[in-house]
Amino acid sequence: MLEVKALTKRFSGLVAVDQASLSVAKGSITGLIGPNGAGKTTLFAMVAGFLQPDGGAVHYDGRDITALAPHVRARQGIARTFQIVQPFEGLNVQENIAVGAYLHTPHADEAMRQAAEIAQRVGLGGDLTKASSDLTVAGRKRLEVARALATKPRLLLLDEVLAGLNPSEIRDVLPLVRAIRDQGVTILMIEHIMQAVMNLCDKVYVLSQGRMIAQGEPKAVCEDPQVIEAYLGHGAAERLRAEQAHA
Amino acid sequence: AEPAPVKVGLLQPISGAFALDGDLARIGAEYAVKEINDAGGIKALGGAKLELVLGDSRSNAEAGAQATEELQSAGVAAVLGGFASGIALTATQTAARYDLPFVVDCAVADTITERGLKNTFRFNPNFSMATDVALKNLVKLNDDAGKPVKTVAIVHEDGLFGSGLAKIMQQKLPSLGFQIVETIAHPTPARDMSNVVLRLRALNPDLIVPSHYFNEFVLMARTLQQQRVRPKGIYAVFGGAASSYRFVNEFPEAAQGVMDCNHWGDPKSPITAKLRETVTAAGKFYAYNTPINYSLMKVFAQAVEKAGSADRAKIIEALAGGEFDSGIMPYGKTKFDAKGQNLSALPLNTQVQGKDIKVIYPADYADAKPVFPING
Amino acid sequence: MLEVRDLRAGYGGTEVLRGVSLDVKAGEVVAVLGSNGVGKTTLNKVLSGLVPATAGSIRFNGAALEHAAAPQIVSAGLIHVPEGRKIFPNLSVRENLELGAYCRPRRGRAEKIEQVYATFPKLKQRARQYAGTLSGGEQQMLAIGRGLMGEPKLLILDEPSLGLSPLMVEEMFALIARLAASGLAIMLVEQNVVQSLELAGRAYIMENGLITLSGLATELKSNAELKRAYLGL
Amino acid sequence: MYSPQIVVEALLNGLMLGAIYALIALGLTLIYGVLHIVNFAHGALLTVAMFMVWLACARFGLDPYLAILVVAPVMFAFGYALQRFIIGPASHGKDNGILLVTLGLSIIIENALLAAFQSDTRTITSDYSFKVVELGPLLLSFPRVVGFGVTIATTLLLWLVLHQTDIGKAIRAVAKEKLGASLVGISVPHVYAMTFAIGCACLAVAAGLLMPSFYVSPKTGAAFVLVAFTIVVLGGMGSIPGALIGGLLIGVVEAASSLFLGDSLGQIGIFLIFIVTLLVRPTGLFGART
Amino acid sequence: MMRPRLPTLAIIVVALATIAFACLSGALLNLMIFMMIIALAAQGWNILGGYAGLSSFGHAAFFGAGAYAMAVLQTRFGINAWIALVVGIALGALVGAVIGFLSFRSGLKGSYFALITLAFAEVARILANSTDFTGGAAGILLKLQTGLPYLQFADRRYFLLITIGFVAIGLLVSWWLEHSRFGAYLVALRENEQAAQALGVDVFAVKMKAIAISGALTAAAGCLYAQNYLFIDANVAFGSWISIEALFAAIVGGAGTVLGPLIGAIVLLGLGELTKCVSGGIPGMDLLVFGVILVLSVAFSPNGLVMLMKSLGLRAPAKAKEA
Ligand SMILES: Nc1ncnc2c1ncn2[C@@H]1O[C@H](COP(=O)(O)OP(=O)(O)OP(=O)(O)O)[C@@H](O)[C@H]1O
Ligand SMILES: Nc1ncnc2c1ncn2[C@@H]1O[C@H](COP(=O)(O)OP(=O)(O)OP(=O)(O)O)[C@@H](O)[C@H]1O
Ligand SMILES: [Mg+2]
Ligand SMILES: [Mg+2]
Repeated sequence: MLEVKALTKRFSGLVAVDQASLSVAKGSITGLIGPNGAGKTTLFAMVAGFLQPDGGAVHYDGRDITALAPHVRARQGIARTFQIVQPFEGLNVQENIAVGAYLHTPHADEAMRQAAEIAQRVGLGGDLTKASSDLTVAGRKRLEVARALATKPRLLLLDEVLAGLNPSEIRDVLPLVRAIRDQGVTILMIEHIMQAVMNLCDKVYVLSQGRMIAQGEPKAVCEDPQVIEAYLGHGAAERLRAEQAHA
Repeated sequence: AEPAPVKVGLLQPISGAFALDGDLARIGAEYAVKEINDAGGIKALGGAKLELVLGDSRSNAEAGAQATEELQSAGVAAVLGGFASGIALTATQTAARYDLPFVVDCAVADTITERGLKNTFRFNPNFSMATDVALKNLVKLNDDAGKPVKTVAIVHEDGLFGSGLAKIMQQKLPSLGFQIVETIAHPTPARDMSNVVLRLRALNPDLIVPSHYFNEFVLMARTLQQQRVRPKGIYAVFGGAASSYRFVNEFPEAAQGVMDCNHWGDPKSPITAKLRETVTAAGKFYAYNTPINYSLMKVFAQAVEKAGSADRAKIIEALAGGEFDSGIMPYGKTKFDAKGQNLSALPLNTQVQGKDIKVIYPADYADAKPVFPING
Repeated sequence: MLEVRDLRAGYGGTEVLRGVSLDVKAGEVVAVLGSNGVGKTTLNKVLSGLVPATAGSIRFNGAALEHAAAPQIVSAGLIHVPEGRKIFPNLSVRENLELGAYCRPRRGRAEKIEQVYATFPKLKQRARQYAGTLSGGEQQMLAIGRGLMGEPKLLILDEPSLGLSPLMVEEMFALIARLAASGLAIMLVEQNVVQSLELAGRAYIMENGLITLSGLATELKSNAELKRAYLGL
Repeated sequence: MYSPQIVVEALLNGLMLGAIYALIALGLTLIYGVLHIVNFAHGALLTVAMFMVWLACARFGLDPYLAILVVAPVMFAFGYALQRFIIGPASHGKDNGILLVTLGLSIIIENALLAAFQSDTRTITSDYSFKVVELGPLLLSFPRVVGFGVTIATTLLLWLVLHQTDIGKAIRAVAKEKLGASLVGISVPHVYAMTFAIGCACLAVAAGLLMPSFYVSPKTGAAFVLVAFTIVVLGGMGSIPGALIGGLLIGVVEAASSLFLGDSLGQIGIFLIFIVTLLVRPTGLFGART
Repeated sequence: MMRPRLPTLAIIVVALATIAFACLSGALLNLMIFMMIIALAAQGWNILGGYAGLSSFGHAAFFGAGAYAMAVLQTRFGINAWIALVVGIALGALVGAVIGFLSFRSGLKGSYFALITLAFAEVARILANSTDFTGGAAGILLKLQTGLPYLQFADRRYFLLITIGFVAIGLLVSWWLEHSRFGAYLVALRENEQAAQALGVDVFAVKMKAIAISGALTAAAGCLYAQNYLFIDANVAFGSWISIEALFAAIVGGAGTVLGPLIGAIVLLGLGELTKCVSGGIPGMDLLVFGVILVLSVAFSPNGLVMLMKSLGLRAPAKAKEA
């Protein structure tokens, strides 16, 4: 469904993404992990059209979309969330989500109805009239997801939506992500919380210093010494191994 | 019983950019009202007193229109003043809706009287009349001195006033034997006159003809002095500063010899001296607004006498048909033409000489001989 | 050293803290745990003077701080390393550290910076770089380093591991352990419950603006209810 | 068309006038950079400073350049109080609030000056007013040359303050991260007020440099605001070097275009340069991209 | 957000018209015409500055375009006033589109956008002041001739009704914004442009529409101004006073609200007239008082008068309940 071909992005001297390629199969949940500053968010921005790459191409559904504007990509079904949440501060929760819903309906009533429905689904059902600035970090992350869902995407790009949740909350969110996938939305997600990555992802890519250093099944990737060296650290790798053994 | 007073509106910029002018005008008008009332008021109305109602045009057109409306509501018999052309244009129009007589003081745009508004009169000379006089006297001045001036540069502010004058100058000067080497426009307010002066230095004209407001004139004169540009003469038309005692006081060197063709009261009249005293006593510098508004009020009083009524239509009729004594303005008899322009209105030529501003033309009013050319 | 009693605070009309009481003793690491939005960050903000307390008391080394302004609190040695780091992106790393000692006399500042560099050698390498260009982990180190420059007696860390890669998280906890070992009192707010409880001596569990459970970390770790609610086990 | 001497002189003159513009813009850009406010009262505050210089000279017989030493601290204190006790509390930190409050303040200041001084124009005559510096065949106005030198020095000083002192670092810190600043014990309202105060002190310096060759009336400042805004944007909002370079650039552009287009149309030159720069480089010459 | 319903708007408009017809004459009538013109200009500003969050300091560009179109078409080409009005409004939209195209393509926003609009307006002012086509510095004087085809009336209440009609249109446009996708998109891009883009909002197109509508409304105000005062020049039509007046009225009343600009215009200009009474003969004293009241009003109603009224209105019943 999504093919990222040798994308490169430079920021005045710094090569943030260096010839990185990945592919996301339709109906899958694909993970993208890597150390802080590896270029994951930058890669997302290029896929969603917010940054123009210095080299390489993005193919979506077999078509080259590298030159398309972000709103055009959104209309074609690509939705993203922002790592640093970006709510419409002056709007309440329902209105925030409605802006996404307007993509498929020009009617205010319909958009608000859909918004309420989606809010329910992501667990913001009780906060419809709350100002988005009054939500906690986690609430805002949900709002990000809800807004993206309201555009009825076919490909959903999630950037660290689980950060700041405690283990039990994470456990509660995992089914939600799967449910979204099961309704036919393909997901590409950036995550540092390995518990989630191991549980959700069909395939994982590891980006380090802009380069793709590993890819494959989550379990295999976590065994990769290069990945352990650059990203997991031996402690976390141990812990993961132990957890996997438990499960 | 005491007869009902006659209310007369004075529309002047009491606040805003032109506030100083408005203040000077008010002093003149108030002085005249006091004089008239002290002398027994309007005889034809059984000694009715004049009552001055002040309207603040805040130096802009909408406020001018609004103030005119307010004067109308206050029940004035006529409005005098206006000061700037833009304000006078909208204010007279507003007054026209009520057939309220409006006599303009020193706004000079020809268009003010050319629209044929029945209610509108102008006491002072308009652009065309003033420039005609200015040019005639310039030729005389030059001829008398043995034709030292051949080349002229015009420096003007880019508003209605400066641009209008420059246009007429450009049309007429060449036919009078002067070569215009450059016409330089600048905005008001100007932050700097150096570039204008540099151009003047490069062109080195015999005569500079400026028309702009006080601040810009001061800037230019100072910069000319500093840059050592010494034309044979500076001949302003409606120059904001050349007829200002403040300028003469503060920059005697830069002001020396500057000539102006401007509204100016008769220097020989004893009332002129009194007005000057009053203005000075109020801590201000005397300028032409005071004698004009003084005289204008006098003209108005005569018109009411003539009309024998404070009725607007009758006053308009009286103004249109009559001949009036012009107070201390050098206009001979004031008489308005079919369009409402005072045909006998006339600017005077003045020159800064020593610490004073002297009238040099016309001979009837002159109290000094021109010093020309100034630099050798 | 820190005694909080019946503290209440909120934003606008909504009360977030509804009577919080807790203590931190000298040299101790205390963890404050709780779900999203229960008011942990709000508690920290009240302690550091960013949000006014509406009722209750805060005593720090004997001084009443519930109505004190931020500079006074910092001077007293109660230093808060906030959620989301809040370093100065347009200043160099070194300048960030210098400002950490804004409330302290200039004398001895250079030595203190050297001490921080010794703790975080990476910061020394980046001394002249703009802080905004640091990686997430480095920014977190800088935030803590800046806190240390203020000569803390008690350091409040709000979610220091948020958004960090597993390797970084590991390093971060190691570092906190070292700081604790040097005798510094630490109040640690974390979602990373497992590692926090390993590090802390005591812990408080916050729910809905109230402390609902507290005790020794080792005891809490095996508390069944806690396990279900926070560890997802 | 013009002799090289005239052109060179015009450009030098533009450069020197531009320096004074830069000084006015310096305060504006600093205030923008830290408080993120477009200070509409800047022009009115310049007028206040000019009146103070005028008072010091005309009433107390001070030399206009020495007057700076008196007026700058007064303006500093005035600016501090204005931000701390009026702009800050009244605007609630909202952009629109600040816009209205500073606009309102400019109305208040302008009219208070009008009430106090009438709309009269005031000038001072000092020994320097008509002095020139002769550089070979070039005649350079002495006050302008002084203005240029003092501007460069002031900019340098400001730069040093911002980068070497604690308060300077605090000002830069607050510009980008208020919360973090509070947490290291910086009082944000104090830093805001200090920034505003420094901006006002810069105006005092500009006023002292202008008065020997300019005039003041209650509306004088307005003539400089627009050009100062232009410079701030051109140089990049919040950038000190940007303000200096922008000011010099605008001065030169103004001189050149008024020499070749006339003073009136020449003003278009400024705005066109401004528009084109923004369209090509939307954050100005030295502005950081957000 | 305060969202008045259509009937409320209708009542307000009818009330204005009734006041106009029933009890005004002379100075008050004149003042009210000016209030309506400013309210209309402010409504134009509000579409862009209030809803879309693109504060402009240069709405004079649109106002002037309308005013000059009105004046030039009538005096130079003898075109009927009503046609000139339509052309003027269209020209306002076009000028908006041009300025918008250039600045939005470069991604200008915030203060940068505000100041570039100011620059455009200044360029227009300087050009209008020095071009003969626009009457140069002398400006343009329209002929005083009353009658429906001239859009001038002997009884000026009719002209006031027309201005009220335009204000009503402006209110309707704002009302529609609050109830439509387009309006939601405007607010979304005001709050966060990137996020809006991510949700499929064609930010550029939405902004272009907004500035065109905004330009058209403000240009209509310019047309009416020219027709009312029958004289314009560059400083009147393109001067920064109108940019500031429009922005002032909208923000004081409440930016991004339906009724804000109207209320702001009425309060500001009404206040201006009232403070004239307190000048006590000291020049500038009235404006000084005006400025002080302005600052105080911002201090005590930071979200605009509309919001202040709303919160007062809401608090009253709450208090009643407590009692
Ligand atoms: N607009 C920008 N200008 C300059 N440098 C940038 C910009 N955006 C990102 N970078 C740099 O590019 C690199 C990659 O950043 P990116 O945000 O993609 O990392 P990441 O993998 O998402 O990290 P994290 O896990 O911490 O979110 C970093 O070094 C960052 O500082
Ligand atoms: N600035 C604010 N204005 C209004 N309400 C706020 C504000 N900040 C936080 N809140 C509200 O206060 C409550 C507590 O928030 P707080 O940030 O203290 O929670 P937390 O426990 O730190 O959560 P997290 O784990 O997400 O950081 C939340 O309901 C939140 O919506
Ligand atoms: Mg990232
Ligand atoms: Mg928190």
